[in-house]
Amino acid sequence: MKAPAFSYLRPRQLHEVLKLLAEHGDEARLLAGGQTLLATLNMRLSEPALLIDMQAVSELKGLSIAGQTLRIGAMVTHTEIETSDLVAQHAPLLTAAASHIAHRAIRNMGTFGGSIAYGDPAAEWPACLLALSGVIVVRSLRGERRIAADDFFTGLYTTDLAPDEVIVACEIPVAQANQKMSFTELARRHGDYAVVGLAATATMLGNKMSNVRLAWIGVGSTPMRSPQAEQALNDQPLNAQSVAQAVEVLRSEIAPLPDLTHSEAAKRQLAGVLLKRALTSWMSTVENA
Amino acid sequence: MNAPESYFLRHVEAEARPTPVAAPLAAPLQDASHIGQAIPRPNIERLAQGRGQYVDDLELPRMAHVVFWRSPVAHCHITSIERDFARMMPGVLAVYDGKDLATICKPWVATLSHLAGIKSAPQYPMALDRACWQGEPVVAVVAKTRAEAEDALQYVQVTWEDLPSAVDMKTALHPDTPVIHPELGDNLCFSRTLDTGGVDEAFARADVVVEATFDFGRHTGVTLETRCQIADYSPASGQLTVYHSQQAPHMMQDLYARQFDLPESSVRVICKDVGGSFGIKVHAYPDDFATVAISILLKRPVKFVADRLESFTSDIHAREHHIKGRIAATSAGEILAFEIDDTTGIGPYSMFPRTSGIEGNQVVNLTGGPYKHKAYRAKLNVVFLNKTPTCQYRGVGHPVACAVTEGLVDLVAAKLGMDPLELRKRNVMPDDSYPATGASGIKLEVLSHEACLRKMETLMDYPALLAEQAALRAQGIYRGIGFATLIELTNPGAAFYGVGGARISAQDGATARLEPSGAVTVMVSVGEQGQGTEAIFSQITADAVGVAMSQVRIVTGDTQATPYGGGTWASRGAGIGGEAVLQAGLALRTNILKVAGVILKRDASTLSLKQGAVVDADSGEALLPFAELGRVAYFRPDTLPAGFTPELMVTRHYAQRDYPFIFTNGVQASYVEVDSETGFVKLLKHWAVEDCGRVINPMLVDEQIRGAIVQGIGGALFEECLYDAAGLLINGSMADYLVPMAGEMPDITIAHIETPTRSSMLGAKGAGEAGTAGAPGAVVNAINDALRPLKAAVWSQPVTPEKILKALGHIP
Amino acid sequence: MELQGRVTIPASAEQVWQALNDPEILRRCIPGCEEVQQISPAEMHARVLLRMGPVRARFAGKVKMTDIRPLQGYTLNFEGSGGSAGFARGSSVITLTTVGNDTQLDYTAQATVAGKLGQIGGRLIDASSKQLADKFFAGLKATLAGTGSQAEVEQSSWVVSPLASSHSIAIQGHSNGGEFTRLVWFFAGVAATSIGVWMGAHWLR
Amino acid sequence: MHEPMTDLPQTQTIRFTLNGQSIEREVQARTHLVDFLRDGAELKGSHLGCEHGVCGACTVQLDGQIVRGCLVLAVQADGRSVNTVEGLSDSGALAQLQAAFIRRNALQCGFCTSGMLLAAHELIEQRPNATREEVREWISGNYCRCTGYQAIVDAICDVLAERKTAAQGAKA
Repeated sequence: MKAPAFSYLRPRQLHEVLKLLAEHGDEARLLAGGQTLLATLNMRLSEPALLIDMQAVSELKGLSIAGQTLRIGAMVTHTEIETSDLVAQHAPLLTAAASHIAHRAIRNMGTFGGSIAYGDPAAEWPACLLALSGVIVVRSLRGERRIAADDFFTGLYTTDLAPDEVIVACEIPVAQANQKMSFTELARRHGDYAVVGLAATATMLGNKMSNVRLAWIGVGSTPMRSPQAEQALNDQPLNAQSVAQAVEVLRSEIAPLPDLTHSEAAKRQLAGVLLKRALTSWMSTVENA
Repeated sequence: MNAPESYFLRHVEAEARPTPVAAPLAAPLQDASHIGQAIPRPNIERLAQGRGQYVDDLELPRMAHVVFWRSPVAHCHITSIERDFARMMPGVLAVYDGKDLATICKPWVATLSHLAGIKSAPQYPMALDRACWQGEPVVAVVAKTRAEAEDALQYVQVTWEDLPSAVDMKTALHPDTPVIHPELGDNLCFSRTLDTGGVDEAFARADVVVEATFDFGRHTGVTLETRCQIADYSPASGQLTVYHSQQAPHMMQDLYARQFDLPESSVRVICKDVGGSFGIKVHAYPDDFATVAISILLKRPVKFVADRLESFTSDIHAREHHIKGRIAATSAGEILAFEIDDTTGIGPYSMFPRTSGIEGNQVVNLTGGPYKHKAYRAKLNVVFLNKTPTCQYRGVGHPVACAVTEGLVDLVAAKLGMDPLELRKRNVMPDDSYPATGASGIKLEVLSHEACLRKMETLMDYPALLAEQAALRAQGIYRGIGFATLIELTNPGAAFYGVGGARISAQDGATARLEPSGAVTVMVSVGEQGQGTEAIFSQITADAVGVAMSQVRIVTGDTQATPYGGGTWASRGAGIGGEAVLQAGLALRTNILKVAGVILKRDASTLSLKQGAVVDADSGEALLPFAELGRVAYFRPDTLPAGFTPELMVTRHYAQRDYPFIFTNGVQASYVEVDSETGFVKLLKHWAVEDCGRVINPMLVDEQIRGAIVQGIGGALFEECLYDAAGLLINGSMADYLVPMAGEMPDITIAHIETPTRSSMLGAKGAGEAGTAGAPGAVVNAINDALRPLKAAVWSQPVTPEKILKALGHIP
Repeated sequence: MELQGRVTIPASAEQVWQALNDPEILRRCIPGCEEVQQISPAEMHARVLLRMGPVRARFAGKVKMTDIRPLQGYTLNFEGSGGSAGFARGSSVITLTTVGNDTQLDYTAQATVAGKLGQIGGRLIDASSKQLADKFFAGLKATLAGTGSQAEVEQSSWVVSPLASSHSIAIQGHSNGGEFTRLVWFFAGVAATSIGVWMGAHWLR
Repeated sequence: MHEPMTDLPQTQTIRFTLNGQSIEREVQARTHLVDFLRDGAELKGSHLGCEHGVCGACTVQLDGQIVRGCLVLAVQADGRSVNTVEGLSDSGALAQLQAAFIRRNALQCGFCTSGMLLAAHELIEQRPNATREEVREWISGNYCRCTGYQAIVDAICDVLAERKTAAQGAKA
């Protein structure tokens, strides 16, 4: 399986990337970590005329804290996030999710921005960004846009990103002391795409939950939330009844897409179990608090 | 040959590794210092440095690369092939269709005369006007580089008309299902019934009768190195050399000679390093013949390396069975009878040359194999489908027969409320009852079921495990223990293929030569695929001749350099090849002693050989190093008496003739935890007690068993070739066809009972497949043991979370 | 693979019927459609560029209308080749019913994607085909309603999403291969391509 | 089936450090790193098992980190540093692991071994305290059909233990 012939450029400046993209349009393809694109090219499922490699663009790199915001450059690799103390401190959900992403050799190349740009419904980062109320910062020759994760994933592998736009970074509000976070997923084999996964966050006021965000992996055709289940939990005390109630609401709310070996019904069951387990894991810590 | 009784003790139980106790070998091997030792393989440093030589690592002058346009659908009539655009692409040397290749390669029909009534249709290197499965080669594009060939492949335009297809084995014989080869009359490739008599009576008088239906998914081997070869035909000499990733080089030599009408002596098959085979690389594939044909037509070397996607649709598949099983027993726990009705779906053709009938035939032969019941009835239908052809893959029917047998035994145990281990103890053939004949008619030389079960009980500390299981169940944690007792067919005689007319050698040979330097070179017809064949041949040679392993070099995998033989399959390498090496080594020892006697002017009987030197038989005093003996024999024969000629190169052959097969036996146990909310299964631990006769290298045997067990677990939990209703493979990539990875696999503890076979002096039986044979049965039984208190059961492999959730009633 | 769906279009059956027979409107509503040529009243040639994530595949093929029932519906049969990517075949039955001032459009579709794409990603045929169907009919709806914002198109694909269940049932229901080697072509197209991305994306990220 | 829409060249000259030696070659942009290593640099130790990034047989080091060699283009390595199993064998970096692999018979056919060794090497460098479970998890991206993994896990755990002992010895 050998890729079709194409040209390759490695600009050093973001504006060069934007110019090339505007100039070549859909004939050009952005190369971030390449862990999806290159497999697709090896299989000749795409024949771009030009690859624009962004590895040399320093504006797209680095993790930083600005005020109450954690900024993740588009070209930051999965491994950088996995091993970052900054992330562990300010977005522990990401640290928890990182080790579920494929395998080390892929995490060393694959990038946060690349993962967000594809919006794979089975991938970890898009769901985490949803759960964390993240914002995607995109740039084009026309200027900069900031898009809430809630508005970004518009369909199966389709996002709000315009053809001439490039993701430069994602911004995440830093974790608060009274914020609960949980990442769980079920995969047949370690590192496989999840059958079902859940990235959940909530703010605890005493024993009451608020601002509950449940972001699901492998359920819809996009990374998606379950507003009704969230609603069932907001302003509720965290206890067995509220959990059971939320699980019931969730199972009637979602209509998961089947995969090769798991039916809609099975995924519905599994999603309920994940929600129960995530919330239960919070209970102990709350009671102890 | 049959070795004298005095060589053997029976059932000497192994203690823990590394050195199981076995019957001592006879003089001059009684003080063997290599056989039986866990010695690391001497020849793998190069593999550990990435310096092996796999076929794709080889480059020959003027070498071209071939890629194939394969049928994208299950069954179609090829209406036109447009090649001109592809021909004009850069680097392209030729574009061929099936008719081009058929002009120089004869078609084949894969049947065996001892599989009564088996039928198939003529098959060609590439489809002529009809493709019968998704992945059948139709057009070949040859170019100077692989990338150029793939570039041109995109410009090959094939038009076709879909033909109705047969894709479901359960309906393949229905009158409304299209017949794939009308000239054959129906889609039945092979069928067999077996009835010992007394079955109905047994079921009538039984206190308990249990029935279950067992399903097994289609598997494929997924060797990490895909199938590959370089065919190099020299028009000047008429010599065809094929560098092949293959298990049976002499078989391929014979087939290439016959299909292309070449003299056998003009065909040379070379197998260097092989990146995994497991039965996938013991067959003759259409694209093998196509690659050779193209080399002949182009008069230059041609390399074919299957890419991973085409591997999934062109490598053989196996194991797709649907079996209704019944078992009858008394309330005292005596098993009275087994009955099975097996349907298995193969491809549109029986696979060349071993046929696709053998696997189902094995299921019939092996079901109920470990037990002493007398009544048995079996029915088998092997049906053609428009899916990838199936054939022998590691375990060949064993994993299916074992899972059905052991599943039924566990169901009886549950119904009787009897401990499943106890039930097995009461019903296995007693260790002192051999030689014996199984209910299916199989001849069993000598087995050790009772000893293996006893050892398993202590190895896994069964009582403690039961206590833990009970305690955890009280907490709502569902763990299960599953057993699988098994027999494995190894060391086949001619019964397997030769008597059926397949030109596959049942005999293997070894040629041992003392080099002037004192080193020993042994050329063996059984090759290395990673099992450690060459390592154990070195061990055997070292002991047989009396030389250090470091002084032994093994040569395999070249039809022009080694004796003729069958190769590596049916767990025959150690048992058949090893015995040939042993006999050649002993013969060389005798000849060395003769030469030594002459040089030293002593009676050879007062001499012995140790550590590469001739020594005094009594004192052990070193008298003559091999290097000195070699110098005299090769360079100063003038100093030897007239009429005496040193014969320092000898060849010996061995074929197992005492029985159709030499069976091994063993028992496996699995300990699992089932998440009753998600249906996910965690493998906690796995045990195997194996009796493969003489253990030549315990470390290598254990690693064979572990690897085989994990391959078996793959089938039990993960692996299945999924097809849609149109006969199209929908998970044909490494991401979607789930092979076991390190994260989910358990640690595996292995112990041995050693009951050497008397059919050879070495006493070794095979060990390559028993792990795969027993693991699925043990794991599925463990899962069902965990599910039993929840009143759920799953008998369909692979056991997925979906199936468990259904069984638990969580989902419809 | 079997799909079904329903869209209610704020237009008369006449208008909808006209639209369904107008190559230009079809071209506008079919995602990625580059060209539609009317060959005969009942046959069109079409070329579609299917784009999903990093995957691009150009499908060229024929669409044939059969069982034409003016103002009530027809059957669309398609076969199209995506070159080395794969081959898609199928059919879709479209039925129109007048409901007050609106027209209710029901569709069912059956599909097979042959070749590489089908092999590497059976997983998402349903989801992607359905999304494309949703987009097409939402686009049709938007066109006839005189509005056509992306948002609305996306919206409607969610409206139909509870149908996911019907797919899985339909898949399990399959028995006879011949019957199911069919699909309305653009479903197959997007199915085909999206699979590739899914394949690439889901294990690599 | 498509004609390039750009007149940009489809080959270019790359310079990078390969196993410690600087190398300069003209390559097609489409050539992935392992094809370049095997054909362009005549290093056959990195193997191709799937070419879609799943099996791990093609694992090589890029700037000291393991990557899937079939999912990196040779042109991406321009100006960077690449190590293969051959280089890391000659430098002795893998010696301890190789010895343990051979002692434990942690390879059979050997096709996965190059990638497995490189993955293991990054583990013992990055996670000196890894547990047996973490070792299993770490190598779960490298496919081996022969061994059943246990011997590989044992070999890696041996090396982790040896290095711990050595480290403690150094402290004392």
